[in-house]
Amino acid sequence: MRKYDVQLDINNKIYTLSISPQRTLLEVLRDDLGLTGTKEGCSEGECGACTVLLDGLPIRSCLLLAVDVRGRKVTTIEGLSQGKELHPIQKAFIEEGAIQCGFCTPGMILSAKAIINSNPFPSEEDIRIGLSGNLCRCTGYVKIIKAVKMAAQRMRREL
Amino acid sequence: MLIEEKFSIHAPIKKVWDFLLDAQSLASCVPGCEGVKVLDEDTYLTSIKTKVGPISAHFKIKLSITEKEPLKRILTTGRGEDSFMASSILAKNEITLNSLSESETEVYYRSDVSILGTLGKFGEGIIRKKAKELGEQFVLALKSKIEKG
Amino acid sequence: MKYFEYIEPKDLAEASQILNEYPEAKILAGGASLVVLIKNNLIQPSHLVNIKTIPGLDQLRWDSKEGLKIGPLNRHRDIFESPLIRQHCPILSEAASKISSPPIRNMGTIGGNICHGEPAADFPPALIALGAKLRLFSTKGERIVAVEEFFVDFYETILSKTEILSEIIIPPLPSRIGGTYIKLDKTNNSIAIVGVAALIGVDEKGNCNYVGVGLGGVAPTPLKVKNAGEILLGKKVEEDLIEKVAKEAQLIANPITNIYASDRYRKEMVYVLTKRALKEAFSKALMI
Amino acid sequence: MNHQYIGKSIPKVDSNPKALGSAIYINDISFPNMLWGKVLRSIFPHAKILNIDKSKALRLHGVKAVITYEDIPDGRYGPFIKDEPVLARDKVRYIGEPVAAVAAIDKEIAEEAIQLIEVDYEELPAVFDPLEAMKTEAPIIHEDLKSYFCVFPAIQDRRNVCSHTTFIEGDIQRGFKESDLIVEDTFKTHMHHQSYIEPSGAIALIDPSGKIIIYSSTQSIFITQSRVSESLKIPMSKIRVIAPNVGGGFGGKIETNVQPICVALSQKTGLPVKIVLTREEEFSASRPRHPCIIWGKLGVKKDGTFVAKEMVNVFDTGAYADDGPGVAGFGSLMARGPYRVPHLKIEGYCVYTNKVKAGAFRGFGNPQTTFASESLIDMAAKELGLDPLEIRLKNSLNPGDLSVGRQPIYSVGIKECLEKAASAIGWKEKKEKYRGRGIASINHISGLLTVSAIVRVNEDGTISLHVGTMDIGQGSDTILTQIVAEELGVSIDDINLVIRDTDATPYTWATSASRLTYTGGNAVRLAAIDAREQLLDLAAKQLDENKEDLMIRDKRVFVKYSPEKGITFQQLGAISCWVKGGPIIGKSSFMVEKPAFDRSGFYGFPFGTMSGYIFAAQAVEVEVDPETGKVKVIKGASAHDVGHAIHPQNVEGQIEGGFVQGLGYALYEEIVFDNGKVINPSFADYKIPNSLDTPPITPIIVEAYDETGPYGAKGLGEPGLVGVAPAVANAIFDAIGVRIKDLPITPEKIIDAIKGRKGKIEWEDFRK
Repeated sequence: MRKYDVQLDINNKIYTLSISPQRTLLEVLRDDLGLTGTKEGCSEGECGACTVLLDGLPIRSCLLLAVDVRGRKVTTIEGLSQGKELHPIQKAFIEEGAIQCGFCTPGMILSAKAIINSNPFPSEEDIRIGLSGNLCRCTGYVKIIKAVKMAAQRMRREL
Repeated sequence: MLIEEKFSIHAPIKKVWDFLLDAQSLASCVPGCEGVKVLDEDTYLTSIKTKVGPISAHFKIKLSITEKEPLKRILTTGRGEDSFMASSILAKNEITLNSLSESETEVYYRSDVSILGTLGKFGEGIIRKKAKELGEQFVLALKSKIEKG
Repeated sequence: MKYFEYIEPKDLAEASQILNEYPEAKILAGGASLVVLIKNNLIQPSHLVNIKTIPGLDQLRWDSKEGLKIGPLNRHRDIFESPLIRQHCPILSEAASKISSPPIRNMGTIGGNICHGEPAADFPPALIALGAKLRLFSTKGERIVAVEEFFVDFYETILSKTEILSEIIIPPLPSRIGGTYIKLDKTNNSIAIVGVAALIGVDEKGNCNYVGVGLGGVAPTPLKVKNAGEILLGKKVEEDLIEKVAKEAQLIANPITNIYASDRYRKEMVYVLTKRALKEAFSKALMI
Repeated sequence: MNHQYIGKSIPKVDSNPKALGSAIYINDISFPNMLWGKVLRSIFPHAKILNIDKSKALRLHGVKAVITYEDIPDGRYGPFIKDEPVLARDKVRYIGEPVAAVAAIDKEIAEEAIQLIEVDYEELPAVFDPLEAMKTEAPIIHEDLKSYFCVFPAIQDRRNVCSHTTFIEGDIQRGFKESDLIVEDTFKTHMHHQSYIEPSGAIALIDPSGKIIIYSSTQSIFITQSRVSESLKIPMSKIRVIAPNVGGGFGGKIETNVQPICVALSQKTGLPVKIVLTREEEFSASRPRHPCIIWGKLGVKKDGTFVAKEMVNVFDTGAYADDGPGVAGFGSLMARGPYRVPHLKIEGYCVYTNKVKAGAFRGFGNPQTTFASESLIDMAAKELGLDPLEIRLKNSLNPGDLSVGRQPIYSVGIKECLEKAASAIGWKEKKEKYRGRGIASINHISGLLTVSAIVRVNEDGTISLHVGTMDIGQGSDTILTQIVAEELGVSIDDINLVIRDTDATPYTWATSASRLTYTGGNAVRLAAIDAREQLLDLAAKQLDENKEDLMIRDKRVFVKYSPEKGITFQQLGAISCWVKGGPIIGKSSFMVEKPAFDRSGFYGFPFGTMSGYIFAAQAVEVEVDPETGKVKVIKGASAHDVGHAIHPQNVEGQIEGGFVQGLGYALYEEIVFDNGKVINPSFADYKIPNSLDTPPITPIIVEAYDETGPYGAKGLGEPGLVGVAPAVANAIFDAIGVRIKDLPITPEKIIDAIKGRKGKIEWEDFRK
């Protein structure tokens, strides 16, 4: 049972770990590093609760082997708000009432960040496509889409 | 999941019936079957290896004859599992014979198969297709064995 | 998941050699389909061979003679966004946009999508319509096969134990050509109940000089409508000819019944969608 | 009257940690030396248990305990009928039923261990269809049904029927004689799963004093406490239930699933034991919505006036009763709808079958019967050539009309809901080809059973609200905090919420029946008023003023005509703790009791009194592709009479979430069985709508002030979903003239209907 010494760059912090190859990034984040903001809803790559950013792109951390991160930067929800100050997307989710049970929220916020990074003027269609990998059962997505629009405007310093 | 097949064999009904009761010969018609151990007159142990794409399953099966009407009908239940893959199989099979003529017997076989656990989850439609293929191969083997033998 | 060895080969030869040495080894590309199978205990590989460490497998090059050369490690996202693909075979970009959701499109690769062998996968119909070829590498040598010959059965391809898909080649197409990939699915971008990709090329006189139709989800493997050419090539594209090709597609379809739809419904829909795809492809060709 | 907090959409009190990802859910909790549990589940729908051999499992390294029915008391539990064991005893009744459980040092070993447990089964004949199960030759699923303890006088008058509820008003035969037109048909709804994104789970441990502590993802810490108590025969004084954040429930987490097993394993090992269900276990062995077969008959006058309605609703409750009797009873009570119907005979059967047990899911039977009754209304309107909107407006309840059970209802905004929902989707506008509009109007309740609350004034004048209600995302924590802040004139931040802990909060029933704004709001408001009066009494003494002349604002009591004379809460808090009067504790215990039902026409109804009637209308425009049968939902509108919106933004969230969950019920979602086995237990094959599947939705708030509710407010948790399926079915009929009567409405069923052929799955009309 061989373990692999791996350096993981998570939220701009380097962690040197010795990991068994069958362990997913999700397991390492939650069980080894205590970053429980990334959630497990189905462990089959369907629900999106495990979404993290890999070099800025949303991926399923429950389907990615930790050893396969290989030097790419991982951003989890904990890495979004440096210290206390809420990220504009987090603020918008709170103000627009886009949070109900909150279980899909971390994954949803990271997908939103990727949408805005790739296109500062996202249309409603762009937002819907960008969020289509994050299942939410409580909100019906309406206020989440509104929050992403609001956050995009804020991040463009228009509001 | 229901699999049904109706076919005729150029052989008298008595010969077909005796063949069905002879466990070893019957097992030789089942594709992927690796021999039979007779526990008692009505129960047999066998194991079947099948492959669905990259997935290979290896079922240890206990087959018991639940009803016998000589020269007419035979009902069996097969129950088994592939512990390696936490899947289990349950098959209720019914074979009915009716003699069309001295040298021609019509065989109707019907089996209700349900597979539980991970293999079952793989895709019911695909397993139905695979089971149908296994059924067809069984029929061909049965026909040729009886007609030649 | 159960333990497996993890290997990062430096080139295709080493990867193929490992496959040769360990019969239960599997190739790891994006991992979107493979890891789900492992997690569900459907397969228990002894080794995972991560080919993402092999340089050059994610390239995308255009060569006016041989056409487009696509590395198997191009992710669905890369295919969707590539200017080269949008210019030379936009139908592939359209197919990529209909696969699952952004996170899967950021992980899954075109090579993985093809080699997984899912009959309702989104790339194969488009690749069949494009007349694509696949380069298969192994230590025993290389071979090139037409994409429609690559598939054998449900989740089964002609890849030998030691072969690796090393390149997807899309031959150059006539200039005036239109295409579309229509996917009938339950909810947006879920697995195709029926998928039809159609390409039609027309010459200056308006006669058909290219036709390619690929079907997904209606047989144990993706299908090519082989005699679409006989029906359309060299002729004016008329409604009745399009219906003939659609009838042909319905004829060769041999669908299963599952929780998404019955075989009867798929058989009917493959006719409807093939007709629509050909019509849309033709109208796009006329616009060029 | 201008309120400071009521009616304002303040930021929700629990949003920050959720946005930061620091909110804790059950799977985020672990303890030192904690073991992982795993349940061995039956692979047979109906079989005797001959023998269970644990030896191999026990020998596996890392396994600490393996338990079966022999290791636990023979306790049975269930909300209405105590028929369910923690682990199967004599026989198994559905595929997935817990048979044994293992505790091991990690997940992988636990999963390996359960496969080493060998169970000898003797298969019994099984029945999967409720109509078959009611026939005399059907196998009996609960031989000793009559011996089970029932919390209500259950009528069990047919085979495998565990509850039969009937409502009779007027004279049904005369009603149909007086009708000019009668429409009659059979409808069928399917099994539908809550699909909350957080899988259920629990951790049990035993503290040094021997008290059992259960951490559990639940919609009711007190129901969890009582089920564990009655099943394992442990006094409630020895059980403490604590709930972290819950990732959605929608009814699926009201009753227990793994909590008793965790406790039993923890008792056996003396160590904390954690079990979290896999998504596959959620889809194949939790508590989805009851499938239902409905026969309905509606009698109307030529001008559209409803005269008589007769319905028989056969609910398939699966292997155990669970909430079945309640669903069959309540679904039938709601089947009349928000209309005057003088002659009524509605029956609800709750029938056992050898399938996974069905439980509570948003609507609690109402979505099933409403799908049939709102479809029948459109069928009648078509025959009479009436506009479906007009026929509904004509028969809608007016303030003062009576409910089923003759309760007068004064807060009835249903007409406004219908008009506003219809106009929001352009009801009267010209329609494009293959497009159609449909509407459905529904009633529901939000007053049920009890909530109790304590409001304490702390020594520094800040406030602690102790209440046992569970906020699973619907916003009750925020709304109840707004009420206390409004009554006591303090800020939201001044209120310390003491929640989610049976040792720290007074009893409450459950987050269920859309009731926490109405029932919970009333309780919390009364407790706050009690505390306020004590504060005013103490202030009156301190200021030597008449209590009537005193007012409160910004945590300060002052004299009305000379505001500079006053005393702060901080002073009053200190005085009450140190000087005189004693700590100020406001309390309340609110039970919904009046107005009582006139139960003369009720037979076998498993509930006490209900109130807080709420109404809604859902309208939808669809486009149907005639060649593929695919339905595209163009736009939707959902208007709700909530009495008075305490937090408008939160109300909209419930409306939008309910609507999309309703679309899933109508078009996409279905648990599919093969011989009692669930064959699509994953989000890959059980599709819930994603952001690309949802149309623009217009939420509309209608406010018919309800005197009996806090600040006139009523609930709306469930109605958001109830009318969507019939509205979609009616819109599809309007678009292409085919009436689909069995859910979900798939493209294939539409094509089969267009081609006039029987669907692939046949089921016969069971009235014959």
